[in-house]
Amino acid sequence: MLRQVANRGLAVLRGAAASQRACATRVVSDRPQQIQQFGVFSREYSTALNLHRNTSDNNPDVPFEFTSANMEKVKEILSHYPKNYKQSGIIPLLDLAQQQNGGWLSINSMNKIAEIVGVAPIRVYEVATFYSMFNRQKVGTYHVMVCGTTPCMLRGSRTIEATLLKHLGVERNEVTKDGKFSVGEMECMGCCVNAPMIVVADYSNGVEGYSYNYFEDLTPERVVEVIEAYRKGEKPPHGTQHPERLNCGPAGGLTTLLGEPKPPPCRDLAAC
Amino acid sequence: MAPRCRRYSLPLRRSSTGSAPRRLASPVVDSASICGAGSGVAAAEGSGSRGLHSGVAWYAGIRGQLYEGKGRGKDGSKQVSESYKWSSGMSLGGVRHARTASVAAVGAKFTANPEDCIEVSVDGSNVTIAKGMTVLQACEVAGIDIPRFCYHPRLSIAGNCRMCLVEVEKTPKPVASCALPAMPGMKIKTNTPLVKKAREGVMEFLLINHPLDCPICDQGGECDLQDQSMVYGSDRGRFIEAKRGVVDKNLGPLVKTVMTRCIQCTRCVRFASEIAGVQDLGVLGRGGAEEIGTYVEKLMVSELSGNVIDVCPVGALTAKPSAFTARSWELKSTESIDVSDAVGANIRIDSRGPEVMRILPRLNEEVNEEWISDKARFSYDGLKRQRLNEPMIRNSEGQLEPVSWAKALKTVAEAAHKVNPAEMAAIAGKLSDAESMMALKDLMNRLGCERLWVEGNGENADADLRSNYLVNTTIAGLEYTDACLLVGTELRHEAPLLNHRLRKAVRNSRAKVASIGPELDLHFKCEHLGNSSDALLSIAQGKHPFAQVLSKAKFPSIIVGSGVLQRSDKDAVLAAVQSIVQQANMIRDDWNGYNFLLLNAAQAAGLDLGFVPGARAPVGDKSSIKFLYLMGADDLTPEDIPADAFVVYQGHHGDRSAYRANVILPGVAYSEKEGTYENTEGRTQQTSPAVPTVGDARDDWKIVRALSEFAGVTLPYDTVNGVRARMLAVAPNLFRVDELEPATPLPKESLPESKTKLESLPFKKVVDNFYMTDAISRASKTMAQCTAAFSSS
Amino acid sequence: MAFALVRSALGAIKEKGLKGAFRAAKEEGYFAALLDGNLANSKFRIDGVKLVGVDKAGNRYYEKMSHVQHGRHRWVVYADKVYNASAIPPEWHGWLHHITDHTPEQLEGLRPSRYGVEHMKNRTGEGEQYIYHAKGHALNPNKRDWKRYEEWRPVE
Amino acid sequence: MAWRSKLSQSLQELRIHMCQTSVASKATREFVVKNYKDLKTLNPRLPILVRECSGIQPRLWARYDFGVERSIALDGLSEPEISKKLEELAATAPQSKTPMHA
Amino acid sequence: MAARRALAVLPSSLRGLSSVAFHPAELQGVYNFGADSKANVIRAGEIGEVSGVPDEHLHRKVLIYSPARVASQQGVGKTGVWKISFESTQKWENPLMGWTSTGDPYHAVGEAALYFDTKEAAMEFASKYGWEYTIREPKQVIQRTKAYADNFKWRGPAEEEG
Repeated sequence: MLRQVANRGLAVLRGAAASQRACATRVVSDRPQQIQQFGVFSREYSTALNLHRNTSDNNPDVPFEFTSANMEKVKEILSHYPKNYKQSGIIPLLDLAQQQNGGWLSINSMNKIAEIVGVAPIRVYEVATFYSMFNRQKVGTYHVMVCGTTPCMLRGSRTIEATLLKHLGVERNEVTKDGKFSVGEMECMGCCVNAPMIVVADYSNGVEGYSYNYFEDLTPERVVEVIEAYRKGEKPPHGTQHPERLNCGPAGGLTTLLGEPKPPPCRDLAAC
Repeated sequence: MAPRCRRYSLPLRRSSTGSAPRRLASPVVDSASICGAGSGVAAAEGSGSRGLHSGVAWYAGIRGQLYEGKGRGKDGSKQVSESYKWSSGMSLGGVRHARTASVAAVGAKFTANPEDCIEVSVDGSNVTIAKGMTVLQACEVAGIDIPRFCYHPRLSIAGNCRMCLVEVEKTPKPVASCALPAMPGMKIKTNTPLVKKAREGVMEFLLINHPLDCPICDQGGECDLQDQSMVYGSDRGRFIEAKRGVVDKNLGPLVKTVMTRCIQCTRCVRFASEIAGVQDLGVLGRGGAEEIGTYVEKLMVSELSGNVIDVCPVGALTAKPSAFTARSWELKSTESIDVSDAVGANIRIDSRGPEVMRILPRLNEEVNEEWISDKARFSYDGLKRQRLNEPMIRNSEGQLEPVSWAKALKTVAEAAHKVNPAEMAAIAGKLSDAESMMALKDLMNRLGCERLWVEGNGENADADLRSNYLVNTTIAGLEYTDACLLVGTELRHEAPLLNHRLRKAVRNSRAKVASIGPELDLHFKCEHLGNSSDALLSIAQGKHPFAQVLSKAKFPSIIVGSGVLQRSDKDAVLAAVQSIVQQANMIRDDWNGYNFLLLNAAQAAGLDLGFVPGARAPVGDKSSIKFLYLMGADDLTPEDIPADAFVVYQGHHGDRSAYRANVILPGVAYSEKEGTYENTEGRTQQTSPAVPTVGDARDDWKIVRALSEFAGVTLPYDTVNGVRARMLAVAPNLFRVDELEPATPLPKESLPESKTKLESLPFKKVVDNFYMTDAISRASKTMAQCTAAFSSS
Repeated sequence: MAFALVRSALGAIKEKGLKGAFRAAKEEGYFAALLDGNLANSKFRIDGVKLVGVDKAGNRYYEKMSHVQHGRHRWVVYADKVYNASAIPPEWHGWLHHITDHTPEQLEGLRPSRYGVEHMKNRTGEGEQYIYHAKGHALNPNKRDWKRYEEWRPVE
Repeated sequence: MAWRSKLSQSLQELRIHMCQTSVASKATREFVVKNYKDLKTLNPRLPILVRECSGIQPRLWARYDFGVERSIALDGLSEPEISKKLEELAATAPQSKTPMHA
Repeated sequence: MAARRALAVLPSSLRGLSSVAFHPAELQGVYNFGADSKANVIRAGEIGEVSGVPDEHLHRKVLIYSPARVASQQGVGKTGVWKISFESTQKWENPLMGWTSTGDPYHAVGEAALYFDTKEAAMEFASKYGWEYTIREPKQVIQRTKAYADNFKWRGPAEEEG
């Protein structure tokens, strides 16, 4: 009994230590030494720190401006809301800024949005840190997110992720050397029928060419193919990757409901 | 019924049935007594100096002799109908026609019309509450204390800690009482097993990530989480996973953060955005990773930032200057008054032995609610530095050397007699109490000197009508204004608590505020109309668009800063202000929107006591002064003081003027004396001594009294009650402690016309550095750190 | 003491005769006790005595594991003639009082490195400078000032 | 009314105590409303301290040189009578006491 | 009666003090001052006089107040009591050990012991001992109606610019 407890405690400690190590190594290598030590504070279940640390590509001196085309979109977005409730547009604006900025939000992009909607910057930071879809660190041109929620996990999402990481030679949330790919984790995206699945956010063509595609029914081999296709600049067919499946229908044709279903028992209405 | 401001259902005027003079003493005194020379206090001496048994009898006696005895009953109702102006209807406590449910233990009170009340049942007993109150407030009115973390009476409701769960009949689950409006007939249960179990569950979750560091936590002993875990906490946890750790934030030299202790109640976030008006703090991240922070490295720049320490229910935010110095249970607390500005915030001085360990705010809805400025809270370490602790005389070599009291006083008396009374002057400092000013005024008058003034008021102050130099709207009343013009004042630096009230008005009722004067971010929307008297003139002439805003407003107000007193065209500025007041109809029976904001604690009492130059005093040219008595006055530059003048410095800190002094008489600081102060709205309040004074220092009025004996003009009082009796003969309102004696404005026809012409001068800053304004804060290391940290922003 | 011993020995001889008294003393182990004493053991090196160690002050620590009275198997011979029990450093104190069976050398690794001061024996009575004075005592050269405020001094 | 302009020659300070609302102080209030402007214009440097305190007896206080003070209760007096009393106070200024050292 | 007898043996100087009137108006109905026939009624200041308290402490100035809630805590459990404070500041750091010394025998009494349920009880106690008291009324909290829904309330249309 006592030994069980002790073992359990040790396992917890080991787990914590391991996650700390993982976090520490997750830190992008071009950060200064002083920043690296903060890596250990980040938690395994959080995508990033809830703090801003100046880096060479993300600091208040790196300017951010919406392009004129996007400025039109900003105006369009804000026209949905009353003039004194412009802060309702924070999320769409963050999304727009993220697309324009190559998949992540720099500190100045958030400040710019705060300025546009007329709130204090901290109100924008709150939103950006709350939603895991907003990346506050640099991501690859193709940001690959693996679903890690139960159905996908049961259908092998761990293997998919491991394959991806091994194939790209990166850790989770790390960007490949060529800057093309990064792998992250997402919560359930509602494709449990076709689990396991990934999402590829494509920032290669700015806001206009932005796509956010699901790839479902993956196998380790198929996921590598998808990635390689992206690397070549192709657009692999999104949706289910199962050769015999159409959308979310059953593979290889129907297995049930082959004939006219038996009608429910019903009393003779005419007799009433 | 009295007219009411509908929105808040507060009467704006005292109802006509109940405002007979509040105190009526029985005997009518023989009123023909013309007091002889030097016996202005003859009436007081009779009972006052009896001393020993005098307690209440003395008070009653004085009252009986000086307060009239007529006007009770039939007369009373008549006189009120003829009451010729506004009386302090805005004071929150003086509300009539309100059903107040007051509970001894809680002291919770509310105001509402009887028809706006509903009845709910709390634990089986019925209570009447105002419509729209929450279940938690209903319980509070019933005298039941509901545990809570996120709910704070002065902040918006967040409803995220879930500690205040109660059971309401016919609801399937326990409900968060802070967020649920009470409905008529609701049956609330607060002590059922279900409630206890629910709260225990919440507590267990809260304690999951809360560290067990109470023994080294500064909040230990006065921690809401600690106290509530005594009732709802378990002695062991079921959580075996690793606890989380959170990076501490740097919020500046005042607030220490230990963010791992944070339970995410978000009170500090709400305080920062709703009260302080600095949008710096936020809730970052989500789920288990949620934390409070600033995201970017940023100090919290607010004059009220220290209050987040009080607001925090755990030890996540504690006071940096008093970190690890004392535990709450070893402190002796003394309820006193803050003197760092003219608002007179109610404070509690916590001391250990002879040392002040910290200062906390004390509830007073009418003055400071529950907030105090950072200067009030943290400048106490200045009380321990640079203290004058023995009398000193400048010897023949020009060195100051310690001497006995007798010798020092004798030297001063001799020097005073060597000069012509016309060449004498006395200045009372910013922190002087009314008693010492009274004594000094009497002494100087008896010596023939009429040249007296209080620092900040200047030599030309007009002390005639109280309504001309007070915040007539009252501090609490400023919340109800809907258009306000600031003239020559940096409100945020001059009176942070008043700024907060005005901010409330802007937030709650979208009041429009405009400012003429030095530009400063007041942390709310304020239109800056430039810094010159031209803008003032154009409003006064009705040309400026803001003049329309003011005249359209229901409760317009104007706040004139005391920097105006330093201007050469002071009268013209005030005349322009008067015409704005006139045009916007600011002075009505139910509202007085004219406010003059004083800067220092001593100013109002000084003006009330007539601590101003007498009719035939020489004014202006300082070079003729041969004998200068400085009672804690440090604002004079050495150039202002003639080289051949004999300077007496009586004070508690070796500040600027002490270096110039010929004689130094050590006095006591506000934490060491029982002194009367009047705040800028005219409310009389008293400090209580919390700690002993240092060295050989003496009460200020006692020093003056002793000096009078050496000078051969012995003052006729030798107890503090004696001085107060004398004050009663000069400014009787200073006798009404904790009360506000409203000042009645005179109609414009009764005011003399100004002959000076308005010059096109900018309004000057009066507060260069908020953190260092007086001798105490200038001696404080904490305030020096604040200056260094916040000066850039 | 010695006189009392001689007197009781004479008394025994008188009572039991020389031979009887000698036999009784032997049976009761008196002679063994004489030899067993620390003094004799350490001064004359009778068999089985082991010098365990010498501390910094030169005090020598001995042990004899057989043929000793219980509880008397460890002892110290002080370096000083005028000795004082406080001369024993804490690390040897544990060994000497059977708190531990390890000598300080063996426990070296447990010694805290960041804090702790060198042992010093009690020097009371050895001179003025060794008298203890309370923190605020007038004779304490490092007399602590309890004044909780700092007075102003004119700086010309 | 010539005495009015000479007020600051005999007085150093004038204090008027009264209640904000009471009947007894009504005449004093009237006195202040009617005469303050005149008095102040004629004696711009004379502090005329109008001090209100609920329930207090109306009273006129005059302070002369060297801290000598006199006071007159005003209840029951009419406004012209108060004026008269003030004149009396101004007229009966005590013999200016020379400083003892001069 | 016992109190009377004890008083009789006091030196006349002390007894003389009792003739000084002490008539808190609030107590008029309760005590009949100066009526010797009602000897069992405790006269104001009488307890102090017979208790052998030194003269200088007989007529102490005290403050009767009800301590405010600590601003840093929300619970009201400690409020509502009335205390007698002697406003004693006769304290210093003992020069030998740095502990706090006091020259005031009442210092700890007021701090630790004198709690009352009501103001009247405190006043009665103080007057029995002949202390010269001042009363400071506690400040009350005012409950203002507020609602969770206020956070999401429509704040009205935008103000016109300009």
